[in-house]
Amino acid sequence: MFNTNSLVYLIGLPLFGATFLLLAGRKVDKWGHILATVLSGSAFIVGVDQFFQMANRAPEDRAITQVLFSWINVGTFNVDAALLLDQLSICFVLLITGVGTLIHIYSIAYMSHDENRRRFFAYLNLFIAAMLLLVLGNSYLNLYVGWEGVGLASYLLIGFWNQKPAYATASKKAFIANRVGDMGLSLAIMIAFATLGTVSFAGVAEKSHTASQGALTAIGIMLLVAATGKSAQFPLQAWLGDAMAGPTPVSALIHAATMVTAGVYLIVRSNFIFDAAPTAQLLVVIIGAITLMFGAIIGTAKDDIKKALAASTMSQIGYMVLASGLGPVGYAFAIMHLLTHGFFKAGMFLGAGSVMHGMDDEVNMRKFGGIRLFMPITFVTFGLGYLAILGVPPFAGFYSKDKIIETAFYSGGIKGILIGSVALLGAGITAFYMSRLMILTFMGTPRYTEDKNPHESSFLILLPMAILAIGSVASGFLLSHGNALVNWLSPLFEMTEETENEIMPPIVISSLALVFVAAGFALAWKMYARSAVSNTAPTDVSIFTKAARRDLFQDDFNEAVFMRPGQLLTKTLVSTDELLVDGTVRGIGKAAIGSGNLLRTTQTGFVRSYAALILIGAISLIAAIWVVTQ
Amino acid sequence: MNYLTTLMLLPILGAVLIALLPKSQGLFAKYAALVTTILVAVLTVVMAREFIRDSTDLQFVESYDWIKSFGIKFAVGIDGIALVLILMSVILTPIVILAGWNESEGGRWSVKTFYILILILEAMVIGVFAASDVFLFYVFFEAMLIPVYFLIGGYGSGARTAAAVKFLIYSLFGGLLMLASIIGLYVISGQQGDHTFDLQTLSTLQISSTTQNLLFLGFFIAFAIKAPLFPFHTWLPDAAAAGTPGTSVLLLGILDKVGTFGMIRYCLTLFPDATKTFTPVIIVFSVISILYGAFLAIGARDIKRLIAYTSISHFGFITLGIFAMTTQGHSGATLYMFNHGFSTAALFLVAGWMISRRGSSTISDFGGLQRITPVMAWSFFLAGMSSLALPGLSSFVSEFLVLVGTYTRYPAAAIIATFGIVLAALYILIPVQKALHGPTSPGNENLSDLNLREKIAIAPVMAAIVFLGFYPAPLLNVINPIAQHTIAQLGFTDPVPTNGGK
Amino acid sequence: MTFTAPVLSYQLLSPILIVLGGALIGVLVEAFVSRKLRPIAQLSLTIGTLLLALFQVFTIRNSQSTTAAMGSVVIDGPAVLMQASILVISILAAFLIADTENFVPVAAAVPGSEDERRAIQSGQTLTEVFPLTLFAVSGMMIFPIATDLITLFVALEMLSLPLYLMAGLSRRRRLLSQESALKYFLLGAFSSAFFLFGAAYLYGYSGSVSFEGIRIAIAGGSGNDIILLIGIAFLSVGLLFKVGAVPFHAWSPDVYQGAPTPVTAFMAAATKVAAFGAMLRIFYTAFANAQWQWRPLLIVISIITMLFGSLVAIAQRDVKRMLAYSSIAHAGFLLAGVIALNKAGLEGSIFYLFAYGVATVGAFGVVTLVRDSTGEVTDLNRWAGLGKRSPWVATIFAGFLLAFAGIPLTSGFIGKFAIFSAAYEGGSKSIVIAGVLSSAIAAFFYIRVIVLMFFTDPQEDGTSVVIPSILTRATVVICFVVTIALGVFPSPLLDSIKTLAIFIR
Amino acid sequence: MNSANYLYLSALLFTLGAVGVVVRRNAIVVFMCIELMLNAANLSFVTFSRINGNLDGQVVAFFTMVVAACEVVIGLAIIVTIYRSRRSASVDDASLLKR
Repeated sequence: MFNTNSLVYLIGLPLFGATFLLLAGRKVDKWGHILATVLSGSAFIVGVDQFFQMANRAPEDRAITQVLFSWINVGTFNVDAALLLDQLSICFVLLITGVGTLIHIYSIAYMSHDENRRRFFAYLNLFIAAMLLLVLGNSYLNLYVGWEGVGLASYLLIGFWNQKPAYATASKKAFIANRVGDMGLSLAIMIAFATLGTVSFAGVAEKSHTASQGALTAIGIMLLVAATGKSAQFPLQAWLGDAMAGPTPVSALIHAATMVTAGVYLIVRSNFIFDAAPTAQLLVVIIGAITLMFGAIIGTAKDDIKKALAASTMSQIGYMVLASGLGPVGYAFAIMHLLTHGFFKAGMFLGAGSVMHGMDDEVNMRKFGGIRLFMPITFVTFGLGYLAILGVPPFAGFYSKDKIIETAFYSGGIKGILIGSVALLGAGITAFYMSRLMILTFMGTPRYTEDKNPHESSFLILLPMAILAIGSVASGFLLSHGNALVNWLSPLFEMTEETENEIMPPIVISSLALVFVAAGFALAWKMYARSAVSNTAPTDVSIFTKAARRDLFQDDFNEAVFMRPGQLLTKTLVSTDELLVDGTVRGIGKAAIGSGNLLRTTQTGFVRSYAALILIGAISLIAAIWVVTQ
Repeated sequence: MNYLTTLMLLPILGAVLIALLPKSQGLFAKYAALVTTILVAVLTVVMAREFIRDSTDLQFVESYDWIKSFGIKFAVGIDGIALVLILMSVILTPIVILAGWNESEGGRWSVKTFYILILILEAMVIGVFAASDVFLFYVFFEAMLIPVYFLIGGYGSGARTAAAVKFLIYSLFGGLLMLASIIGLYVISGQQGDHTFDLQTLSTLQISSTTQNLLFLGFFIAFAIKAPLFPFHTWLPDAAAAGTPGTSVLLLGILDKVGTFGMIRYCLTLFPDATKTFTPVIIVFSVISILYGAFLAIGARDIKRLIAYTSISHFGFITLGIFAMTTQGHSGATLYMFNHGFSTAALFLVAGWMISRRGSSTISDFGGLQRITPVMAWSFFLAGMSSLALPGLSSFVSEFLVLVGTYTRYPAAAIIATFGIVLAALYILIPVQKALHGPTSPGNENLSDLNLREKIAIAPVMAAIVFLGFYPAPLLNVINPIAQHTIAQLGFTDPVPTNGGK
Repeated sequence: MTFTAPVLSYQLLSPILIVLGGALIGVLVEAFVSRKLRPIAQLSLTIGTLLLALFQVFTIRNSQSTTAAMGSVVIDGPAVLMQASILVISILAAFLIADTENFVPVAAAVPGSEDERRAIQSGQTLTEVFPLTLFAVSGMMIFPIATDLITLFVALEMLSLPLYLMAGLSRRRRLLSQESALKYFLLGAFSSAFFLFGAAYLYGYSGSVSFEGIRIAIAGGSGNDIILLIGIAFLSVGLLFKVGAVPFHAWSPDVYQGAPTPVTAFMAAATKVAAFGAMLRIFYTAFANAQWQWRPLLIVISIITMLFGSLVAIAQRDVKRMLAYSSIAHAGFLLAGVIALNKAGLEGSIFYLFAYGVATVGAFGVVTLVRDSTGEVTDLNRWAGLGKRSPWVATIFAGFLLAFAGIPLTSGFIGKFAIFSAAYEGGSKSIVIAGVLSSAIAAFFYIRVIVLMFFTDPQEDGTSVVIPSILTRATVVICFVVTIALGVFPSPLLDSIKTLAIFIR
Repeated sequence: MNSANYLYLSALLFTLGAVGVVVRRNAIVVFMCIELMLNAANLSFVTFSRINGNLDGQVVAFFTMVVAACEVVIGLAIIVTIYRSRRSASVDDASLLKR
């Protein structure tokens, strides 16, 4: 049905949708969203077809590349517009188109009351297209296009309701933070070209052995910077929380399931660089570890349900980044967690959306409570996702997260123990804040005001949630059954048979993890189920809570270190330009006029002074000549 | 067929025709000007199709004696770079006329005068890019100023007179420095053979290094003022803010390119050694311009000034690319000139429409336009995106080429310059947020959206921006050969992959 | 050089003789022709004479002779070119002078006195100005071709004395006019005293009054250098005074302003040609071998002159004064041609002199047109908005200003280029730098005037542009056309200059 | 007698004249000073003619006298008109044109 150049359709269909919907204008408001959904769906079908074709091929020739045209060709800098579909990218293709389509469906109902629904779907399609380009590009430069494309889409979607100044600011913040990351990416590409003379994945992979340690480390670090920007990793994490300004489906798709995981993709895709640059790899691990704690801690204090989920996303991606820093063994697990997380986090976001829908867009969990009675389905689906993220066997999270913790411990030495325990602790905290969220929202007694009447959402909203819930239950098992995913991906990585230094058997680790999770749950239960919860955030709280509520002062830090000095610098330069640079020019002009006025005073009007002038002139001529001749 | 002279004569004829019209025939003058410029554009495209891509020497060469006793010839001929720039100019001019359909009214003088000036300017611009005789180039370079001067001073707004004078004085000063250098060249050519201004001949002169440096400076400062490069830029914001949007497009989009074009065509060709001497300094100033312009743009309150400052930053990139002395940098820089022409045109035209509707050019006076005038807002947004070099839009290709090309030779400069892309995001998104987003601020409620004429005017620009973003090959194929040639002439070869010194 | 048969070749001298004759007839006309007919008679006489002389010059254009007047004048290419330029400029200026509006009816009458009023009422007009012009022209024609000190001195006085008088003939602002006459006369006489004294010392040094003799003496190097140098210095004072170089410039602004505008036009343009003609000949032939002594000095003077003229011009509020200072600046540029001391320098100077002269006449011609009830308006501020009132006049004036500023496609640019490239070739780069700088400064005030005319709204103060008389209009238009033509197609003139411009000894 | 002395004399007279022009106010006197300078020049011409032993210098002297005479005519005419309209022959009064 499709041949290889159907790779173009993958991107082409949603891209067409976006362009068409944007250009067509209000005329197509009636059916625009349907078109968008259909296009995204068909992209998914193409993806599935590709998957089966690929599965039927021998592992070594599963990857297919399709050159569209020569994009930039200057001297030795030759970049084709080419697509690469291999075991790694197919995973993403399926995730993006699959979850994407579900969220299209969800949005049809969710955005039904919004007058700009057409534009919303146009953006969604634009995002799908850009994201697919990101994962399908066969060179860093092609990836870069998708990379900024998704940034653009996320900017547009976060700012979808930009008539609210705060939202507009949030979108801008996201774009800027991403741009900082992009800087890293472009620098990485420049270094790669300058040192290796190529920017295609294949080319770099092949040449990476010839390159010096330093160069590779530099590239690696720059790629990491890029990843931190896109995946909201420390220190560029600040934008993600505000990004929740966007409509909930957006948060589900872009800021939970797909875009924010692009950083992980980039690192895994660049495995050949990181494998050869231990320093960079170590940095990856550290960043991941920091972020997973960072997110987890913030998560414990958020009352805004979406922000809580966002914090959790941050932390979960921390897990993935950490894993991807653990070398060949880690990559697969990172991807696995990425996929499972895609299911359950998206599911939970949609659930949150459904709740908000039922509570006329209330987001403060303290104003929820006991909603399970009114929204059973939402409750169940959300609950499954909840169990998954906690890592309760046999739900999805259990397989993926445990593997990561395991690998962390096994990565050896102090480092292993350190990051292992961080991951472990993270799991505990995750359990705490997720239970807190669960309890505050669905359990206990209602705390919302009378005028609200919680009600279950419509079918179109529930369907995607249900499907994702199934994913949150099953995906983990399926992916890890007989190391399915690991074997699937292994041809891409140089599996080094590293010494399994089992400081403790896997079973111990798993049970340890469960203990931590249980502890976290217990604490949450004690704090929020056993004791009454006020519907306003208590102010008499520990400094830690305050810090967590303020996102560990991330914004304050950025303001103090970047914004204010930046504004100051701008002001200074503006005045410098006015006074110094332009001033000099004007000064010269004034000087000329002034000297003119001064000199014209020699023109006294008296004949005798003129005569004197002539006389002096004559005398000085004589004098001068005399000097010259002497 | 003598394409180039025809191209120059056509606008002149149009100008004469319009001049013969009675004052009352304003509308007819507009159509006449539009038709003429479109004809010129078409003819240029026809010429471009005959252009032989892979040859690096001048094509469509014509040469007539002009002032024999000084060895001055009316000699024209174009290489890939000139072709691209002429294309840009002749395509933008009709768009400007169409977009600024009513700019010509309410000036100091009649409507037809406006179009006479525009047409004369177009002829001069074609001449300045096509000239292959240094003296002829200089004549166009200077004469070009006069129409612009009257366009700004006669049809502009605000402190138009002061701005016009500032522009003229600045440029004249630069021009005179260049004249001194040209005289120097002329005399030296006389000492080493017949007096001549033929570019090729002059480039073979043996010039002592000190003289060469001085002559180089004469040319370079003139071009740096035109381009404009920090610290010679302060005329630009005033002029751009005072001129009509159309004038400003011609000014930033086309005229300023003469500066960067001159650097390639004259500074590099005539003074290879001096070029090498000064390259480090120029690199530094380019980088400064990039960041400096960006910061000023961030700090700007007036939307026209903002765009002007962004251009300063962009010209920093262009000079950086030129003096990086790599194929990528060179091609990138040339492509950048073309793309900058279009993205700035888009930005300025839309800004002009916003201003004329709102009656103010202060960014903070706008607000929530996206809801009232979606098409206009979108056009502005897209133009802005291309100005911040969003991948997939034309300016990305050029900007990235410049950066890559620079990195291979001057890593430090490239790294610093890269900060420019973050600043770019700021200086575009800040006005976007203030003007397009947020609640509809008072005074904007009933602004009208773009009408058909304006849509027709902006559509090709947008199309070009997007198309060339995905498929720049048509231009690059024309630019690459000459770029490689120039680099080779200067005795440079692209750095080979270093493997990081392993 | 050998003196052969002591004869005058009238053919070669005919242009001068014609002009002189015309002048004398003019005197007779003054005496005998009726008052009614006088103006037209004088005008036609003058124009006729000048045209005839011009024709004669044309006929002798290729002849060369050092013996035309027993070695006291030389006829060669430069001579022909200078005389031709002077004649052309004089014709144009004569058209302006023909507009007797500008002249006092009775020069002798006391300003504001009864008989002046009567004179005006009786509608009598002053016509002496025509013979005076012709006398001055004849002096100017001899000045650049003189080859001995006597002729040089006589010619100098011949061209000066009539001008002294003409400066005082303005109908309005009589006091200023007379004052300018007085200043011009006293300072002129003062400087010519220096000139003469210098001449005496040159004679003393060389034992000959002929340039050739002086040249040989200098080449021989015998004799007392100090005497020679005093000679050169003082002679130069006289010449530099005439061209208005700093510090001998002081007279020009006052005289330019006070004199009747047509006269100003005439002397600004024609005198410069004559004076520089003489200067070029002397310094290129007689003093050439002493260049190491005088060149540095002239370089300094030239630079000072350029900068001074340009700077002070910025500060002027009166059109005529501004033009005066700009002419000082141009004197500086022209000196560069003298300093160049090569063929290119000579060619450039001749071209520049002609181009500048034409543009100057045109510019002052425009000045005569801008008037109010009390006569010419020279206050710059009242020129505001001229572009609105009468776009054509404003455009033409702008054209002249751009030519002065040396913008391409005007004659001024070609001139500047020619002169500066010659100077550069002559090895004085400093001049080129200074020239470029002062040109930038100069541009500043030319542009200011253009701004005033075009970008400033007129205030209603009765300033208006009179419909020019056919002659004035002709002058202005011709000058404008020539100015542009020389900017676009200078080749014909440049080529003929190239072939002709060789000093013969 | 050493003819150089005549030169010194003429130089002295010239200087006197020049200084006179600068210091005296009355137009007539100023003019006379100029005449003095001219004649100083004449003196040196004659002297040089003596030294050089040819007559050119003396010829010049005659010419100078004639020219000087013409100058007197013109000069007095101008000075008289000025005097009539201003009732003063002081050159300092004629200073309306300045700057």
